[in-house]
Amino acid sequence: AFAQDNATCATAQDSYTIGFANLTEDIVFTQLVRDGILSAAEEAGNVEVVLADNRLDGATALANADNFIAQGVDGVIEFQTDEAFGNVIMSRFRREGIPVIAIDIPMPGATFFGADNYNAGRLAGEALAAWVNENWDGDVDALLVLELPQSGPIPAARMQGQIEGLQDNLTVPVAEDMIFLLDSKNTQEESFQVVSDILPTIPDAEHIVAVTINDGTALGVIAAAEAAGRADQIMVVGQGADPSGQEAMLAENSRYLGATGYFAENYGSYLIPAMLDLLECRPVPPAIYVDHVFINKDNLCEYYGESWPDACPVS
Amino acid sequence: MRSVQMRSVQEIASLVVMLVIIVVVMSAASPVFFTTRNLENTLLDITTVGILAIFTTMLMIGGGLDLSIGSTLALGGVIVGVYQEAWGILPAAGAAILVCGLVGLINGFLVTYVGINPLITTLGMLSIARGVAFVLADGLTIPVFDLQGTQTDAYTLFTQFGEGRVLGLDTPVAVMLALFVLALLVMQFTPYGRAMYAIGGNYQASNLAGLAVRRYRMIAYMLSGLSAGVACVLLTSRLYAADPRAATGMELTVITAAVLGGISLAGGKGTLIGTMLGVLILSALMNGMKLLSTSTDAQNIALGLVLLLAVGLDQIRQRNFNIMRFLRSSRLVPEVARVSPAEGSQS
Amino acid sequence: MNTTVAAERSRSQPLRLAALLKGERLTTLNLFATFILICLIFASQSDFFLTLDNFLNVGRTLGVVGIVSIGMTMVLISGGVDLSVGSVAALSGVVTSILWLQADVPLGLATVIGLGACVLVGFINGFFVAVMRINPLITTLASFSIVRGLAFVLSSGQTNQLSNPAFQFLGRGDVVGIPASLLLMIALFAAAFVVMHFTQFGRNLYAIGGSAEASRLAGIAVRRHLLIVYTLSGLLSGLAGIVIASQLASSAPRAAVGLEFTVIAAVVLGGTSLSGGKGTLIGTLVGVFILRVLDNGLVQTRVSSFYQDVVSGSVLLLAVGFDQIRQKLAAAVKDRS
Amino acid sequence: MTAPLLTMQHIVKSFYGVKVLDDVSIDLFAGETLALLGENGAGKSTLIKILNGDYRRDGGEILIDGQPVNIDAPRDAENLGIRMIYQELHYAPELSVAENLLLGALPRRGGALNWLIDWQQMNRQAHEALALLNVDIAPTTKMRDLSVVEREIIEIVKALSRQARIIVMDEPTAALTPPEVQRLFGIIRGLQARGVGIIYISHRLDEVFEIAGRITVLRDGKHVGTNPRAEVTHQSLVQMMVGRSIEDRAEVRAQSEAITPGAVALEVRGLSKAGAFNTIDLQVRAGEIVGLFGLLGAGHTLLTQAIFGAIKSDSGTILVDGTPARIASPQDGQRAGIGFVPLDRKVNGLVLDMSVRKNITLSNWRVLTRFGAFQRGLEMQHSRNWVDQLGIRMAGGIETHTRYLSGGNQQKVVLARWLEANVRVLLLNEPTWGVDVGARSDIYDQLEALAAQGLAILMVSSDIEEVLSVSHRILTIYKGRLTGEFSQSDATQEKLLHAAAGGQS
Ligand SMILES: Nc1ncnc2c1ncn2[C@@H]1O[C@H](COP(=O)(O)OP(=O)(O)OP(=O)(O)O)[C@@H](O)[C@H]1O
Ligand SMILES: Nc1ncnc2c1ncn2[C@@H]1O[C@H](COP(=O)(O)OP(=O)(O)OP(=O)(O)O)[C@@H](O)[C@H]1O
Ligand SMILES: [Mg+2]
Ligand SMILES: [Mg+2]
Repeated sequence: AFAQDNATCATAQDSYTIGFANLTEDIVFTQLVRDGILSAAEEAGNVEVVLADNRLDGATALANADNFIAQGVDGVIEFQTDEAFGNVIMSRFRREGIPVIAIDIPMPGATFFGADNYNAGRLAGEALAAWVNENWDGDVDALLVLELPQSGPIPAARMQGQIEGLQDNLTVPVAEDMIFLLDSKNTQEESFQVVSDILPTIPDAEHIVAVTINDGTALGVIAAAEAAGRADQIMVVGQGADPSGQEAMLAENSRYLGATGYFAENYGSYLIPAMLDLLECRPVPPAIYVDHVFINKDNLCEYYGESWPDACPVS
Repeated sequence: MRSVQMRSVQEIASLVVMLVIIVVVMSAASPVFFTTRNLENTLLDITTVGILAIFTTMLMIGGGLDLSIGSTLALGGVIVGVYQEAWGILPAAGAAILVCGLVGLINGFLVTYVGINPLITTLGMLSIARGVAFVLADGLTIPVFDLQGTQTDAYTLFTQFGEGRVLGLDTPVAVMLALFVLALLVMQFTPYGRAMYAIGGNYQASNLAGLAVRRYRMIAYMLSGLSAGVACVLLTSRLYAADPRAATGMELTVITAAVLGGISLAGGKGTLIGTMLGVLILSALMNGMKLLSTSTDAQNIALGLVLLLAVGLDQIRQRNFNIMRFLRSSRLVPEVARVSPAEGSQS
Repeated sequence: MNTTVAAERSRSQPLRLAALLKGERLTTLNLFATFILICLIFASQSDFFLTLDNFLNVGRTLGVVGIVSIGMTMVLISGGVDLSVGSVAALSGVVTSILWLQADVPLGLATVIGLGACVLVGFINGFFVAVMRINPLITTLASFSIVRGLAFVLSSGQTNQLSNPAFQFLGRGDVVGIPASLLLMIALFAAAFVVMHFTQFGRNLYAIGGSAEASRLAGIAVRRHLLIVYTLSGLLSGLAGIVIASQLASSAPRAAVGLEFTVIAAVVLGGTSLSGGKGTLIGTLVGVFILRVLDNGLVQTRVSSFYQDVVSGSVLLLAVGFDQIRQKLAAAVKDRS
Repeated sequence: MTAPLLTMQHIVKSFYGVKVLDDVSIDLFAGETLALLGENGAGKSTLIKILNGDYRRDGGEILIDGQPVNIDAPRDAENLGIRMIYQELHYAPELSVAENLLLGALPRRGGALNWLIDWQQMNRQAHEALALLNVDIAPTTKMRDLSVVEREIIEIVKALSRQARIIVMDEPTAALTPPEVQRLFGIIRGLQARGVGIIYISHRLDEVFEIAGRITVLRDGKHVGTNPRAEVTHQSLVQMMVGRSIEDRAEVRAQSEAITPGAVALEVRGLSKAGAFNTIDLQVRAGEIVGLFGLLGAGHTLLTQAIFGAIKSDSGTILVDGTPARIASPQDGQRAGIGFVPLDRKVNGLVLDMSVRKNITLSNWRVLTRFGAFQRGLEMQHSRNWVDQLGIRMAGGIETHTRYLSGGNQQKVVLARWLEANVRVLLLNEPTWGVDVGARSDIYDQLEALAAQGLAILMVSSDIEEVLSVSHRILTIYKGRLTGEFSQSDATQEKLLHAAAGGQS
């Protein structure tokens, strides 16, 4: 069964042009996705990638879609900001018979690829709960939730997963009024600032945990705790496991327990072949999920060994 | 003087030249650039910025400034989204336009009657409107469809704002052009336009000439808000969704286009044609760079450079900046001997 | 010799009241009252607001906006504006970390070069404004865009770790219990205060902002003054960028996004005029405190971040609007005298 | 014979290809006052701005003590001991009077570095400088809080207080009353005695005759001639400047006495504003020109502003044509049929970057529009009419921006605007500030003619000659109260000054 409703299957060509519209070019996660796609395309040999930046904006995504069509792309990998825009964007591609793979945000009629954000979140929450149960006897005084409320449902699902993963597995769930929802605005500084602001209000809390929207935000939390002299009272998990997060996990006495790995850099190696399958009429499942793994300093070498030659002796 | 009339013609001419250069370069670099399809897309894509730019230009000519248009637009969209079921889609759209107008009116009131600086007023409003949009939408993007299937006709009509065609043009493009022509006529031929130039040119003198300066200014702010309302309806209809994040930072794009087109921040100067050329130059540049898969960073850098280049060349053309004079006066070029400073001859 | 005699003679009692009502000193006083009021409100809502811990926290997180606002105050007084401060702050961190991590430049030297890059950007801003006579808003809007782009290009968009205890001292360390960045900020404020109020250079800036023409005709080297002011603003923004990097022990090209608006809001809140020639550093300092405490209190009282935008926008409008109305009243009192 | 203190030789200057100075040469000896005369736009200010390094000359040479010098910027002129009193005011509004006086050269103290400002010294120096002209303004007052006239005085004090070899005064007396002018002349004589050379520009010929040793006349950017004072007469100077002779005011006055004023057009009853003026009662009849004369700060300017609605008054009634008018804003004033020609035409009167046509029609759009749009032809016709009637002259026709008009013509544009707005009452503030003899005579003729057509005119002026020669009736004001009323035939300089200084008439 083909995932594409309408896509008339192109007769096999020597080479293809594939459009990739990125969520934003501003953050590490999406930069890794882009780089992964580019290198996978190079590997495939017969694929040329046309790039666009959706700038976290629906109107821009729509304009980029129109642009792709004008450029006569054969297929599109669409990473955009909200399901609500899916219909209108897909209607364009459907009219042209262009096959689409949607990253992270499902779009009607597109093959879905990506994170299962909720479950990815859960992984981190569960790992954090396990650590707390083991090291702090399951006792948590405060939970800091560094969310990104302006950026819509993807981050929201990640956060919800983390919170529920934690709460469901703690011996004693954190009391509702000791859960602090903080807006990280997706920057390390803002995360530093809000956590700095909240710490004085929980002077007696000795066991503080934080779940965060990405590595940068997690690092902001740790920096704030360090600056307030309360680093040993906090433990943080995050989402992404990008290089800066990995470096932080490896540090001695790290307060960064780990992060759910999205392997953004590997997206390309799934996406490009899948797109070729679509274009050349091979069967493709309607949804491809990334296998998430909670990355911490114990298993880091297994996944990212070559990035950290000092920490990971070649076995 | 003859030279004065020439100035604005020259200014427009140099913008046209700039646009042509960009178009030629981009067409050479990308085969897609100069295709009907791409040009149509680009035109559709600039409608939001274009509509906002028209009214921003009128406001700026009158000596005002509005940083809150992007937020206001988002707020309007959210109102459409949130109240589409309760009020019906068309009344909700009407309400959105009114609310945007009201936001503009409040800006105008604070600037003209309370006397708060426009930058601060609209900066505060930028924050407030965006915040309210997020609160109303609860941070979510709201689909704008006929979910219940009870107002099919109304939704069909609503959809036409964004997707329909009028006189062979996409409706948003047609609306933008219509507003542009209307604004052009207003600025050239009506007392309102004349008042904007007069007030921006010399507020005090206009007041003493008996013009209702405050009322005119307030209207300009209100129109700026209303234009955000119109733009938000077109956009929401086109996207089938309302996003509290919409148009973030768009005020800067709009002001950049206006300034590129020769609008003075001090008011009293500039033309709508210049602004539109500014919008076209920016979008041709951005669209071309997109087609060439240029990174966002490079696009930002190019944007800044083009802005500086345009304004800098204009300065040099007007001989406000003379390199020889600069070198001489910065003592980098030798000069005739000086007489030693005079001894004071007065106690 | 007694210069006040004439003043006494020509100024009647109500006039003096009007002068008091109208004065900048009162704007600052007013602002200070606003600050106290905000503090009282938050203190009544949160038991932790008035704790030493929180004071130190506020002090620690004040530096970035504070340092940049010094330069911005001077730029605004000289009749200009600098929108590029946020981008420049990001640049200093990025350049420093790149040099240190990728080119093996010693961290101290890397920091100096990072600051040097910001000084250069400031100088270029100044060149375009003062020498090419391009509107400062346009100039710095352009460099805002260009420099942010450069920061991304140089860093390839990556966040870089800068874990080095000496480097982190500036952002996190303290001297006899007082945060180092706060001390730095206060020292800079004090220095700038002396410059603005007690030196020819500072008074010239007021004159230039008040009337560039009058200043030029009085033989003041307007161009040089503007060059220096923008360069200084670049340097201070760069320094703020270093404080950020030091606090976070990392540098990111996205650092300090939107900083320009926060800083301008603080400075204008402090009574500095956007049309130049008017303003005080004391006012700016209070403005910086108000904005920081507002954020701090809103987070502590657990107001949702969507409402935070609404509240801070409203406070800005109320504070400035109230001051406007007060000045109008003062003018009315003067008229009645 | 010693070389002249200053020589400017063969100076040439063009703006946008239009030659405004064409081979002009002047010299100035130590201890003399050289008057520079010429119509508006003759190039006087341009010449001295070149001397001050403010404009760059296209050709020619400047020599001081016979040696060529390079003046590229005002700073260079400053270093050479050249001081300017500009026609336009330039000041930093938020700084104190003292700081403005010593702008760019504040006294300093503080050890080896010497970079702290010595405030005491500064205020002392400022105080001394102010005392020089007997000016009663505290050095610590902010410039912003002074009136326009006070600012003008500070501008003069500024130039006088600095060590100078050459002082250039571009219409310094425009804002001054006769006693103040005399004080200024006293200072000028003192400076001459010390060997300072002075270039004096004025449109008031009586002043020129009083103070100047030699007189240079420019016309259309060309040097017409330089003569010792003794060798010229009033008539011959005017002839040199304007190229025609100007009728004697006295004759005009004799004719106009025949006019009998009509009904009361403007009546002011008990108008008060605290600190400005007190229970003012006055009437102006249709066809009448009433002069309002007062010294600095007497309240006459504020009074006209209050009548027009530009400022609020505390109490009192204003009647136009016998009907009470509620006037709280300039719009109200205009609607009531009052026109207002403000003090500073460039700042308050004109939109400088708009055409003559648009400035003329600025206050009266209703009759020019149909269906909300301007009737281009009609507007053109209306504005042309006034250009012809008032003799407004400009190089580029009616679409010229008013920025490029000479002062006199700018003033006529402001007049034309109110006439186009069809007002019943015209309030004039210093209608001939900075206006040359020819244009001034034109303006007087126009005022006479307008009055003859039934306009009521209330004119504030500090030029006592003007008040005496133009008004049918004269009111004096002192400290906010009217102190005297004189018919045209009664009034003399002495009586007016006496009443305006508070003495009972
Ligand atoms: N900056 C300028 N740009 C263009 N034209 C100028 C400029 N300055 C002066 N002019 C023109 O040069 C001519 C001479 O002007 P100037 O100001 O020297 O006259 P003036 O003799 O001082 O007249 P007034 O008695 O009115 O002061 C005028 O035609 C004026 O319009
Ligand atoms: N009522 C009208 N009917 C037809 N054409 C008109 C009318 N009014 C103006 N125009 C034309 O519009 C153009 C611009 O008009 P307008 O004179 O108002 O502006 P402008 O020439 O730019 O003036 P300025 O230089 O003072 O700003 C002119 O070419 C004129 O011929
Ligand atoms: Mg002149
Ligand atoms: Mg002159």
